[in-house]
Amino acid sequence: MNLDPIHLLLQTLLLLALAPLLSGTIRSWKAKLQNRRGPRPWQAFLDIAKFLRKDMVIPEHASWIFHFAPYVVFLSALLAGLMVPMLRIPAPLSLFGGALALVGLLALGRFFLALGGLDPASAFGGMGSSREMTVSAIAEPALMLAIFTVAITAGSTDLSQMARTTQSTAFNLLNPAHVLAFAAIFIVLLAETGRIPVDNPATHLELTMIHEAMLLEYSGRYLAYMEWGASVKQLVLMTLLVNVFFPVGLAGADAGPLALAFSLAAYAAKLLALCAAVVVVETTNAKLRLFRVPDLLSAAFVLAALALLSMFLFR
Amino acid sequence: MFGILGKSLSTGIVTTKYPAAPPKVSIRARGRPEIDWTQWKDARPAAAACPTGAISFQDAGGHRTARFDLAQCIFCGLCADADPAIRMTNRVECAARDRASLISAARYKLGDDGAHRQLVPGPAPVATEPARPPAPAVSSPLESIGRQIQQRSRLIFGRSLHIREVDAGSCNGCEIEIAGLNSPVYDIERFGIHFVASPRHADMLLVTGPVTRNMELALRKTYDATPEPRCVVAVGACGCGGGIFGVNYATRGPVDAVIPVDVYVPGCPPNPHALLHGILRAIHREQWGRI
Amino acid sequence: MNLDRVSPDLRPIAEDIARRFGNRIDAWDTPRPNEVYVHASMDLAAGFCAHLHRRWNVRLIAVFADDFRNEGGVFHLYYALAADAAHGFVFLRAPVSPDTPQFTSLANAIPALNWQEREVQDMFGLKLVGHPNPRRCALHDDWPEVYPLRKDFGLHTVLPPFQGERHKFRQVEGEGVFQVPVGPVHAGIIEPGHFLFSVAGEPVLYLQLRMFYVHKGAEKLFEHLPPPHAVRLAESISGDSSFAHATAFCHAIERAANVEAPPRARGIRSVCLELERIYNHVADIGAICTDVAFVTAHMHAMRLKEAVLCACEELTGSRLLRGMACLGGVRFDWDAGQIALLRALTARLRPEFDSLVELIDGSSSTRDRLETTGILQPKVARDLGVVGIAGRASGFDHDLRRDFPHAAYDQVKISVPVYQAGDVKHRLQVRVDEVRESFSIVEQLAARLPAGPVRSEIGELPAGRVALGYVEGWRGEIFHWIRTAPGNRLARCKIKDPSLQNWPALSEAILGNIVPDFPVVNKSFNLSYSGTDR
Amino acid sequence: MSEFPSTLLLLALCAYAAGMAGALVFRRAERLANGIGFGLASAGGTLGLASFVSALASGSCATAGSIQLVPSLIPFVRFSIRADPLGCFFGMTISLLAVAIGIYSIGYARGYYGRKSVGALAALFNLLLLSTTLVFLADHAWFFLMAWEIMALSAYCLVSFDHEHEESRGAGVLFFVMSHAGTAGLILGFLILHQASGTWGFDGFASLGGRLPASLRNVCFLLFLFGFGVKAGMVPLHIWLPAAHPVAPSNVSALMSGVLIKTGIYGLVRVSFDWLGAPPSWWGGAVLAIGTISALLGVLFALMEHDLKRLLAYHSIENIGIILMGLGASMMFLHWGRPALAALALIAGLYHTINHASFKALLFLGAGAVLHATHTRNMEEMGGLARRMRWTALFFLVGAVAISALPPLNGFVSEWLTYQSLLQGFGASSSLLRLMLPLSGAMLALTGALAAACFVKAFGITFLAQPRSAHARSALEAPAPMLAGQAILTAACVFLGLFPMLLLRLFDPLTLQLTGQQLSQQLVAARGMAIAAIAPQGGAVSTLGIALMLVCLLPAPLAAWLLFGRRTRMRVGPTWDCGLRGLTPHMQYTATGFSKPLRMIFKALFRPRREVQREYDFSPYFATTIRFESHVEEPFQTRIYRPLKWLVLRASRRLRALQAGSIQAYLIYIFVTLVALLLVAL
Repeated sequence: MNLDPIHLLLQTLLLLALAPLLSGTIRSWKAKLQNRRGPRPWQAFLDIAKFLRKDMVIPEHASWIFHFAPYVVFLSALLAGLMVPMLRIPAPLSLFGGALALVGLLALGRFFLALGGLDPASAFGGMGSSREMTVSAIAEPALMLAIFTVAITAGSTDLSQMARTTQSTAFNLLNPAHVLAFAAIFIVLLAETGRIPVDNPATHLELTMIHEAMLLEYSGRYLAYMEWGASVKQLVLMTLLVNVFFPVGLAGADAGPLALAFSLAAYAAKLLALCAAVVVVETTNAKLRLFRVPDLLSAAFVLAALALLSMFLFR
Repeated sequence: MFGILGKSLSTGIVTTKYPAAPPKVSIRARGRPEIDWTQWKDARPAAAACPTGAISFQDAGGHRTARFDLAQCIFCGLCADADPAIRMTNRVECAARDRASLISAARYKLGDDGAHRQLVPGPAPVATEPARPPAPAVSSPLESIGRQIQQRSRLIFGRSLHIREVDAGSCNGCEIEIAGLNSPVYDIERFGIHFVASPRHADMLLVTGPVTRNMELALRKTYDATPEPRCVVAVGACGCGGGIFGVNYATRGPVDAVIPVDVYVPGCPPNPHALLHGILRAIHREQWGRI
Repeated sequence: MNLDRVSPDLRPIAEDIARRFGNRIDAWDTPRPNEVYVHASMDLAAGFCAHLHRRWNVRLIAVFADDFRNEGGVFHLYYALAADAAHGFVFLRAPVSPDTPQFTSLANAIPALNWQEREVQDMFGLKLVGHPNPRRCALHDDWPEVYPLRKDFGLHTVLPPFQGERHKFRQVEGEGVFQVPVGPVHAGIIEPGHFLFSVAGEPVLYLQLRMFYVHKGAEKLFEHLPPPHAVRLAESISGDSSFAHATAFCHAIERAANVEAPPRARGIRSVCLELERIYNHVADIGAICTDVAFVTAHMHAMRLKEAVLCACEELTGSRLLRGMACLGGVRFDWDAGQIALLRALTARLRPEFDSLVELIDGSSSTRDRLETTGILQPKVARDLGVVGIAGRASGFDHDLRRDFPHAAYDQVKISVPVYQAGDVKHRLQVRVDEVRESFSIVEQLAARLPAGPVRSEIGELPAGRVALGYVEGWRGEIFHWIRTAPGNRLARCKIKDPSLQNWPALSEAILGNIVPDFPVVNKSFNLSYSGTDR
Repeated sequence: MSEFPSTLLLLALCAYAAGMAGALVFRRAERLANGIGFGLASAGGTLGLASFVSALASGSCATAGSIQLVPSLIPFVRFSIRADPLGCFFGMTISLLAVAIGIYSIGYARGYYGRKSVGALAALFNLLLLSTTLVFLADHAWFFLMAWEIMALSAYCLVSFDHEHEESRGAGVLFFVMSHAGTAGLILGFLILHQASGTWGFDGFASLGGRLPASLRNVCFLLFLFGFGVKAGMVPLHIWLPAAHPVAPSNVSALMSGVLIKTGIYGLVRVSFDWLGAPPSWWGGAVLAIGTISALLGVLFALMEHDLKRLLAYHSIENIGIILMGLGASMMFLHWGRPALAALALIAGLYHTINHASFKALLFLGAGAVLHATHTRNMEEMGGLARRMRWTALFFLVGAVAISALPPLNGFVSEWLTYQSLLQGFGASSSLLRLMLPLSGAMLALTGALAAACFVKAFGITFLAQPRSAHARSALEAPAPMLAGQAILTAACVFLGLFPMLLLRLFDPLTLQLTGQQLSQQLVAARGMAIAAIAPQGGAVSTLGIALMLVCLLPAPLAAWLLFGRRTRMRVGPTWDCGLRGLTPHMQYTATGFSKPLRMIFKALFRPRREVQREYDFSPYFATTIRFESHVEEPFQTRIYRPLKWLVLRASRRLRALQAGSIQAYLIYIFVTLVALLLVAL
């Protein structure tokens, strides 16, 4: 297993740095569309730094799970991010696991997040956990099926290999299977990152929350890890979407600094475009009723199944 | 979808420039009253007209200590109607760090008819009100209100602040204006300030209302649930000084009777600019021109 | 008995009462043509109310007590009834002896009285007989045994720290059922109140409300303030209805003093009431959108609300219209510039508001959230006596502005929106219709505001007078009932905010809905906590 | 088979037998019976484990010969065993569990002192171990069936061990009936095989498939599928499983869920790979479909449970489904002539078999410890146990993470292999059936996610938050032997998860035997650190790497902390109660509540009925009591079995008329039968 420690370190830092920036950008752009100046894009950093400096209040009923969960949530998201090619193919930890391990790691984080929500014995945390596990349970098959479509084309579940395959055949970008799978994952992205129309990241109503309800008891450092982990997870899913489906500009293994710079520029541009899409969806939609969310996600599943079918038909 | 985006884009950004620009307040707005202390002939009509006791006086030994407590003032202007020496201004930024600085007072020599004869120069004794018992220490052994904590909070909250609003008995007037801070016009988020759902996430408690007996425990528990360092801003005449309700069988009066308060924001209810000013003052940012 | 003073509309009812209950009535009092007091004994109440309701569709709007022991040696219990069609009020006054301080509950027959009767029990120590749930309500369970509204209880009594029991909520039986406690400190920027959901997952099986967290002793405080100061207190009954409450209070005083505000003042009052209605309705429309996370509409609504508040500041010196109301009229007259501003405001806001409504109507995802959510069935609304917006959305066709014209509402044309569906969508629709109606009223009044003074002088109040002041606030009907005392003071001020009887309807409307829909249902009612708790 | 493993094997069998005998002999002395019975079970397991692992590792099992255990006195029957690779693999599985559960039981059985015969429990337990091991090793049809029946009988006795409970008796009867219906299928199947081969020995059945006519082969397959399917608990033959497993003592539940149902898998592999060979594609399709449905329905029903052990029992159905998915895919690939893929899918299925054995047994042992401490299986009365039973909670959590197929534990590894085989299989054929593969992969994803939801519930409601009952409040940690047993299985889960490359080598003789391929070289990548999909560039996963990286990345959050918040402190405060006077245990999520959203989403399946009754005296607005009830439907129970039961009862009432009791009538029956047989023969 050839680990490139510099590459590994760089991607870790990039993940940690870019993730809050991305959340901040979405928040800032949303504010602009709401006719206000809004926070600056790097506000999320300042928030995390602030939480790291704050003391913590631990709920009395909580067990060791409560202390354990933030680390698992944070680290699993980070590790998943190291399996996705960000600037360079292959990703630093390509061999540690591909798409399946990525989904598995995100699920691991979610598992502990949900336990962390249940631990303090508050009804809100349980509410968040219950909803989160429900939504993710119906989001996961759609995500998997959509990934399968690409994986089958590439003959590999290795994300780097998938990106390489997509890159080598420009035609694939307009392949109907590809487009449908992209749409499916985009819907899953909205659900998994707690965006409108599934969850409202800006809500202050404890009864309607999903993601934040599980964090209600967390404070200080743990909260920072949780929030940071959530933003890394969002970045990972978005990177998956832009770099596996549109690996334009992604540098090769032996790329020089120039190619890497170009790769970074292309990556940033693609991410911003995706952010814009998320912002538009969030601005123009209301949140769905909780029991309409499965309809949305089963639509994603059907899209992914159609992608598969179209592969069957067009090959 | 395009309709929504079109409307948003055509409306543009409507956020005020405050605090870089002065607050936009109508000239007719009633802000803090100003008393022309030298020309004030008689405190009695104004004190009688004041519904909350913000204007009061004490006569002793041929002297009168007249006292104006901004914290209790509801900006109704009845005193200005009653006394020409009092004038309502439209100044709304009145937040203060300590309770005493909201009180202004003067000593007069008394005439035979009970009117003032002349102003006695020098600072008047402010603490005419019986000292309130200090707020009981709330659970946390770590809490020591000292310079260290102050500096720590200055370091921490300068760029990011999370607020938990607690209505401890207000009439909902303050809540309307506080909710207005989230509107695109005042947009408190541009300062990196958010309102949050859980006190665990909060750095600041924004407390309104005369604390009712029924909310006393809830307020204490909220304070307790907030991790240190934390600060408390008392909002409104009721929160700062008890307001028109004062202390009675059902209320404990001002917020600082229950938990320690760092900044007082007078007003009934305070103008959103005043609230912004108070919140920014609490995190030492009120002087920053650019945000 | 002399029914001459009774207004012609109300006279048939009065005559019917006289015919039917004549021999059991001790005395009549008609201080004003549309306000009739019938003095009778307690045991008449049930039959009296039932008969008037059946025969004349007269509804019970409030029940309250009055400590009359100093004057007459007894407590008085008042049943206030409104005859909407006859534009008049009928009060039944029944004495309660301090030796047997108890009264019979009508709550089984009229569920709307549930909290009000219990409040009387808590505040006066008059024991309820036959109430299905006669537990503490206004004073929480942990309070000591005190009766704050009795005259022998001092306003400034310092009660010891509360050691009493914790409220025992009803448990829903069944496996897997649990409770979700919310409040009194809520996550949003709203007032304190406690909601206890019994659920077994998402659908709400049962909702229990616990109010009176912000009980501030206002009614007791009224008895200690001179009337001009009391107006300021009335402004603080419910901050979003400052002007409506203050005006209702002024109205009561004016009626007690038999003084009427000058026409210009009445016009200005109406304009202010409508401005209050507009800013609250617009804010609510926005807030309903936030609760379904349609943030764009919320932001536009907040912007419009801000515009109204700024105009209010220009017109009255206070963004929430505080300090404007006063006894005998209003405090500030408006110059031509201000009236022009008022016109400009409506001209500017109308299209903006229309486009906001269009935005909401055009968003299918928002509509989907609002339709069929939180249905309050018209029958339930009737049983619980739901008034105001929620009442009109559930088929209750009433509006004090039309049925009991006050301020300058007799000068304008008013149409009252009424729907039968009773869901969130229609409570929103009532607001939309009312805002449009308010624009029109403001325009009508601004166009022909009569000239003249804005204030009539009110001297010292004569003692022993009773009077009812009423105003249709934006939330619904507001009543202030006063009894005057010697020395320009009040012996009793009973405040009835529409929220008090609308709250229980929320418990019924939420049943079967899922927990995450509660905020939007609650917001569509948007009831006042402070107004309820006082 | 070389001498060393087979000697160990015989010693292991002897240990079980001695354990049984010893427990019976000393049944009056509870402590002694407990120690001897379960101690020897554990010792037997250790010996067996050593034997099977060494046989698999050395590859000697591939050439193992038949061993006659005891001379037979009956014609047709030969008491012979043969430890071939397949048998060794399953033997390894049961031995592993025998070690752990044996130790656990020493602690667990103490709970029965003075109430029940511990000696009988230990004896039956050893008998069960012995007979199940013999099922895996039997080399002769009749011997197999005998062992099979003894296994069923001893299991029946153990299920009904707490026979004073009505529930246990009912479950025992249901188990017994279903089990025998299955055995009937097996006997018929063996008869067909015997007819074709003329022998009862298993060596005569090998690769028999080609010699059977297609229709008979299909019938034979279906009979065995039914027979073994009942034992495996595949849908819709599963209904006995959630009834029987929970009521048995927990150590027995662990054994039953861990290996007993795997005898069905063993039989299916034996029949369809070893004997019937080269299956038509619909066999694979059918097994894959049954597997997918079992997996999905199993987890969905598990989600609805708030009985901890029933929940685990339903998860057994789910995992049997996942195993069947691997087997089904493997059968399809064999048909399509892709033996390497077939081997991969088979490895996936069998790897999941041993994984499921380890984590499910672990979870049942954990449930047993909880039951021991709280005296209830109802999760709604638990809670807060993580603070009171730290170790049990930790072990249960490992099991929960493993069964939810989360990296880096063992459930993830076998599901990863399953996904890989399903995905690569897409290109293996052009038939429309290949669409089934990714779709069942997606269903596997759904299953996995639902399992995670279910175990968040199971762990969260049982171990976290406030205790919901007095029993839970006073719960104490389990005694040391019980913890030791769980620790062994926890270690197994971790080992199987982190070091799959070591274990994969053990599969070589097995896949060589059944598919003719050896994959361990291809499957192990990156110098033994990772396992790779067999296709070139097909992707790899390193659970060991993931685990190591999770630790290596830990400096990232710690550095952030050190950089900013070194001086921060931590204090304990009440859980945020919105300003109330504290939260009560009634104010936290329940198991029912947790899975309510899923119940509503899948309402077409569950047909939930819910009622809210308000009782009142005068006015509906003043309720005196409010009662809530909800039920979900087990569709197979109500749609298939209940009508079936009714039919059977009615038919037997009719047939009772035949049982006249007079000799003449029976003579006439015999006569008629003879005539009929003659006619058939002619």
